[in-house]
Amino acid sequence: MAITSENQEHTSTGLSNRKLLMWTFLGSECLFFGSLIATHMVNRNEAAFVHGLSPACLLDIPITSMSTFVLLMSSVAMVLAVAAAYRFDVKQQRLWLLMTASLGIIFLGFQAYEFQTFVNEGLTIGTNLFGSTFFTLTGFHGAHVTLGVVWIFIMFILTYIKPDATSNPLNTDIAGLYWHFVDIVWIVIFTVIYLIGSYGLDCGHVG
Amino acid sequence: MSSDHKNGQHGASIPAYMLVALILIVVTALEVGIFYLDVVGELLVIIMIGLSIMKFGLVVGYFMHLKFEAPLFTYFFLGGLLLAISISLAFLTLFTNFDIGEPNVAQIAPATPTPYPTPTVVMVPVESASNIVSEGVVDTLVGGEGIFVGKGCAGCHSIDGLDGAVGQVGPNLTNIGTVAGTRISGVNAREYIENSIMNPSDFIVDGFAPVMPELMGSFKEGEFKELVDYLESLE
Amino acid sequence: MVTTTKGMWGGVIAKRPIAPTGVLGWLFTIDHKRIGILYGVTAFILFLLGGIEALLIRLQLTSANADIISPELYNQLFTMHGTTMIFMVIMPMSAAFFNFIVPLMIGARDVAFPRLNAFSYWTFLFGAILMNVSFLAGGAPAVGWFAYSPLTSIQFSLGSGVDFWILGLLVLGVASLAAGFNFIVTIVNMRAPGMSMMRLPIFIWMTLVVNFLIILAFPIITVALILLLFDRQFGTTFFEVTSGGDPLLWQHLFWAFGHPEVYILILPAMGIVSEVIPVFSKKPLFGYSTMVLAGILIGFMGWGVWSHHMFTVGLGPTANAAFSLTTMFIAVPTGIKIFNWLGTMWGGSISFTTPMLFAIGFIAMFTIGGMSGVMHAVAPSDFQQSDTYFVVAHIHYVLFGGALFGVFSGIYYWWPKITGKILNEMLGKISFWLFFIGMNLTFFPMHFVGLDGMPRRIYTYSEGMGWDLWNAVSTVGVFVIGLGILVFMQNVWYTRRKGKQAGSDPWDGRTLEWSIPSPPPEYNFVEIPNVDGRDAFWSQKYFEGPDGKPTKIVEENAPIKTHSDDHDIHLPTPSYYPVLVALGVTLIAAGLLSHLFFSVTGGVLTFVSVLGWALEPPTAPADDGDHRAGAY
Amino acid sequence: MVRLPSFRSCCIVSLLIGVVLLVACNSSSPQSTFDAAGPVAREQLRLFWVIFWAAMIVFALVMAVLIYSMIRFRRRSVDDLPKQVHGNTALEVVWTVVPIILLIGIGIMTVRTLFALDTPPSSDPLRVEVWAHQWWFEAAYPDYSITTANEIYIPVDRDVSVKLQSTDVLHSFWVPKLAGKTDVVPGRVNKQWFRAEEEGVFYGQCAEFCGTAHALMKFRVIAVSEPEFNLWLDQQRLPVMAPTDLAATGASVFNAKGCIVCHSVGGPDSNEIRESRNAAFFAGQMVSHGPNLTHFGSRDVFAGAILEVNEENLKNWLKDPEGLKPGNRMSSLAGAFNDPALELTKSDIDALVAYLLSLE
Repeated sequence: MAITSENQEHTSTGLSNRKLLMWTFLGSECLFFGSLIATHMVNRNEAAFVHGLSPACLLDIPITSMSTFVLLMSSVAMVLAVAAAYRFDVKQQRLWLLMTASLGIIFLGFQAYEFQTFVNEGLTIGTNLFGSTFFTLTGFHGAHVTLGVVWIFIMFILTYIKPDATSNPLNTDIAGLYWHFVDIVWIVIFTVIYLIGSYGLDCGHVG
Repeated sequence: MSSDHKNGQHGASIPAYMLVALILIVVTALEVGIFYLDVVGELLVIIMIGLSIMKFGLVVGYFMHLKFEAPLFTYFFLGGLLLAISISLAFLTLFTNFDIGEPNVAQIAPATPTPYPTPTVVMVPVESASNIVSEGVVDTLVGGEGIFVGKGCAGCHSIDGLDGAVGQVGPNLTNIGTVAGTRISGVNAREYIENSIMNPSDFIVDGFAPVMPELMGSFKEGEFKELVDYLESLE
Repeated sequence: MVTTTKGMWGGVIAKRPIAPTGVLGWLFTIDHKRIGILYGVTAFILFLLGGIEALLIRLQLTSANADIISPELYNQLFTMHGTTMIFMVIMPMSAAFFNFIVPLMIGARDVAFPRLNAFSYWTFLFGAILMNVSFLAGGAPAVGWFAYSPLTSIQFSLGSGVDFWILGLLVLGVASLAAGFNFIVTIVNMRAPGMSMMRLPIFIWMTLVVNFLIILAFPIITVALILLLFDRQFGTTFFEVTSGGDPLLWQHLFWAFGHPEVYILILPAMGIVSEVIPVFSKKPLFGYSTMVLAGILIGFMGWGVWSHHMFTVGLGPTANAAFSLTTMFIAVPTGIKIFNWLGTMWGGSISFTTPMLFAIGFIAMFTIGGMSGVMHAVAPSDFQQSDTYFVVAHIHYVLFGGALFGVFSGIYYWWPKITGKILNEMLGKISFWLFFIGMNLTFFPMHFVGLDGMPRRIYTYSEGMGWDLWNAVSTVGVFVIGLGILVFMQNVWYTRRKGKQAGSDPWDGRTLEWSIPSPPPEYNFVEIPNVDGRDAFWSQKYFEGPDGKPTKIVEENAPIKTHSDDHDIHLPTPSYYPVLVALGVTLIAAGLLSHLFFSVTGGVLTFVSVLGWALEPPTAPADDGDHRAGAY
Repeated sequence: MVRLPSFRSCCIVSLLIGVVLLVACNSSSPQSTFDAAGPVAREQLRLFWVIFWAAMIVFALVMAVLIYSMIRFRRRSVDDLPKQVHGNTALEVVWTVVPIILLIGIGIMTVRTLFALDTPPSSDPLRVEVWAHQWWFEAAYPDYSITTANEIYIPVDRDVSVKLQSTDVLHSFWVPKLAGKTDVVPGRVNKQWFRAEEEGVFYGQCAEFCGTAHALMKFRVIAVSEPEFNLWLDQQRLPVMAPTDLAATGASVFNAKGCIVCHSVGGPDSNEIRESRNAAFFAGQMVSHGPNLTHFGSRDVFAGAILEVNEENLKNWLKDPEGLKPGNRMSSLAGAFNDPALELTKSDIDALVAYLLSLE
């Protein structure tokens, strides 16, 4: 989404247009990820795991727990950045924005590592249905994280070079909403794919 | 800039955020612990969903300030969320519970491909009619040549000097006995010929369509060997 | 890097277009009225294109064993006809009205995000072009407008037609989504003081519901299209049976979007009709609250019925029964709407102007479409009707007799407001009757051939099937419709040259858009009006006595304020960025079809333009020059 | 202006005339849904009529009120300002509740019919397996080891249970006079049942768009008496006779030009063959084969039931299959139509036709 900067002095509900837009957008995004997750769930049949590559033997829960932890921490950093922005504490705001973006990059690093491991094990996006749904779903989540990292990083830079554009706390607030949303999508993905997804499956012996 | 943010106090306090963060970490740890200890059995799914809803709610409510904001935001977001959940559940139900009788055949498909016995020359039910083609038409040809023409190979492959063997669908086999040995290093001519009849789709020569039928089911005793002998002799 | 780039486009390369004129004025406009006109004109051109496709289809079907167009072309034509009419005609026609009318009706100077609005339009235009380029690039898609898998897989649809379809729809989806967010925020947040939700004109309510449906339904089709694209291009197997995928997943995803989409198409027309009927009956809308509730209910229930498009795929009796029942009960709020329109007319003082004729035609035709809809809802009966011309008849009664009649009602109704001149009534009535007769001639016989066993989407049929007569009649009918369109275009041409000036309030309207000059000034309202009830403008003109009879308030008759005091109105300034981002997004898609170079270029263009957009203030500072006084 | 309503009512009247025509016009159509020849189609038709008349009553009511309002409440003078009625709660409740009651009635009938028609009443129906291909239907009788194409023989007055499978894209199996359609979905096994209560030839057609030649994917269900059906079964199980004379030449052409790659002539496919073909399909092997031609000469129609089996049609077909059925697999895949070296000469075609017609 574009970082729109239309500001209305007065609205019927007293709520900010941009914030309302962001929440509506997030409601819409629920359907986007909902459909992807539904696709993953309906394909959780044995045919999804042909060629012996099943989630049970591929998913690495400890590593993913780490990356989940990192993403949760980035959310905490983001919340502190927003709080700093509302206090007009630019130094704190910069610190926590940078922290958020960095933690996001670390999360993406985990994801890249995971993808690489899967490919080495022989699971690509075309190997079987599990590969198809896994890479598509987590890939689109990763794309959202990437977009968020870019957004937040640009905001971090702008605090130096164009302070008037970032002095409005609402800008940070809205970026934060997006970032937290990406986080809660991961909470769902972590549960549905990782914790529940491999439940009841043997490693690699199907069909 | 908007009037509703003028007062600065927005959402919870810093200590409250820290408390939420702590709870989130503990819950995640709890999830992983439950996953590995494997003590809850069937309840796992329900517990996991419950815990993740809790995390979800904490992030949305505190980090995204929904708890402190105008209810309109909640309605808009929750509307999308509930709709997404309902549709996902409907999908799950439709794909699992409402199959009538017969299972999805895709699910019972064998993991390894079974050879596809072509309908072409297989004559299972009518014993008396066996091999009418080769008997009735090409009775002048015997042995490997007879099998080659009788099985319809000649429809696709040409062999110079063999009547009827003019097909252009597959490669010319006039010198197959020589050529076959050169195609894959470490595979001699006989192995190559045998394998390419057994698994035609694995041995498609560049520029030809993968249309050669599987014939193994149709050979009578000795016919396969006879055919391979014949082809190998074409040097 | 960011610093230098920003410096460059901030100041050097592109000075902000403060008051562009001519073509550039339209290219960089962010005025909701201009964007509305752009939407309408573009959609009308695409309507002609879709109409020509329909004409060719009908010509081929005139008689048995006809050989006018090849089966390959026929299959492309009906696919593109459906896709065009749904995504590139009816939706943008509605969007044209959303754009032009919504801010006027709620007493706002513009939509909430004017630049996002411009972005929506350009994305829609580029998406429509991308989709139609497929005709020139080796063949349009030939898979039907709902593109059932696995016919769309690379194995069965070799050319790039399906890829054009996927990417075109994705781009169009971006346009619809952006517009959807914009209008929701506009309606919720930009209302004039005093205009509470329950005082909103019913058209605004329907717009709100439609845009909620858009933002909630389009993500689903987006996912479906992405999965299909991945299947075709990156070797995934979502819909590949041979690798455990399931083609039914496509159908479920498509119709989970597709059924709400049906209401996205029809609800705006219902909203227009709900505005037109009260005005020409001189009565307020009957049962306003139930109309609102019924609209919301239709929008809500529309989510629970999608599998009625799939009764024959073998879901089993339980699922079929469930979806039969949910579908039937949508007839209840729909019926409420029809009865309330009748209630509005009852006891009124009805004048049969062209917009009113279209509105009444809408009621009659939509009722027929609704009736056949209930027949489809009954699954056992639908087993015979599904995928036949009976369904084709149904969809056209709903979308032509319904949605398009509503749209034309709106065109005739708001034309004076949009252009300042009133469309010729005589030509208007001729075109209405040609539409009405042509439409019934074309589509009513389709009920017969459908029940006589003619499947849809067949390019030929043999003699002796009993379908010849009615197919010939249908083809005659389509020419009558074509004549109606020509008369409409003649009317537009005539009105442009010789039409009479409309004045601000030619119909004695009830809503706020009639309180300002026609065409409206760029800032719409000199003073944002204060609203103290429903039918905000009517109540300024009429005083309702204790017996319910209105009395005209003399001297207060819609005073048109002079333009002298508009100097303090600050409007958002035109911008380059919306059209650039739209171009970038389309390039990304076009690159996937041709060469990745274009995708990368598009990506960079999008990124840079979004950044520029974000850093650009909505309104250029006043010292950049005087803001456009009048001329722009 | 005043004349408009009467013009409109003319239109309405013509619509009603149309409805009468709807009832009257259908008997000549071989795929008419109004001419049910079995219990399934009849039940579906019965339900259709119930809703049809319910809808007609509601429609007539709406139209009556509409037209009455248009005439009675037309504007008579510019100053004619009516009473501003904003609504009527009682009335609105009535027109909400009455449709609900009506729909509950229809809903109950719908659900009952759905479950009643789900399975055949007979415990021993004739089993037929139908495989849909682009663009023809293959029919097999698993209990009799018979394979045929484009036509399905059934005994009259016996339940027929059809198992529907597809080897490529979606199709839909539809014999309007016997039963509503059921889609044929690759990856799924769908079922349908019907019973013919009279002898005759019932036309069927694929109803789900399936590609270029979708319009030409037809088939026939031929209901015959029990003895006749048994005769047909016996005949289909006859061993293949060696061809003679011209037909023998045709047989050699059949082999030499590669027809045999896709068409079986050695006997009907056994259940094992079909099952392994099924398994191979789901294992990802591209299956491209044509109709089993073992008893081709005994069939009435071919090429997706668009042509009668006779010498002239066969010759035309072999000369130019693409012209008769655009897009068909044979003209795009078979060597005889793509490879100059395998091109069929006129004498080849004569011989092939003789051979094909000899396969009885």
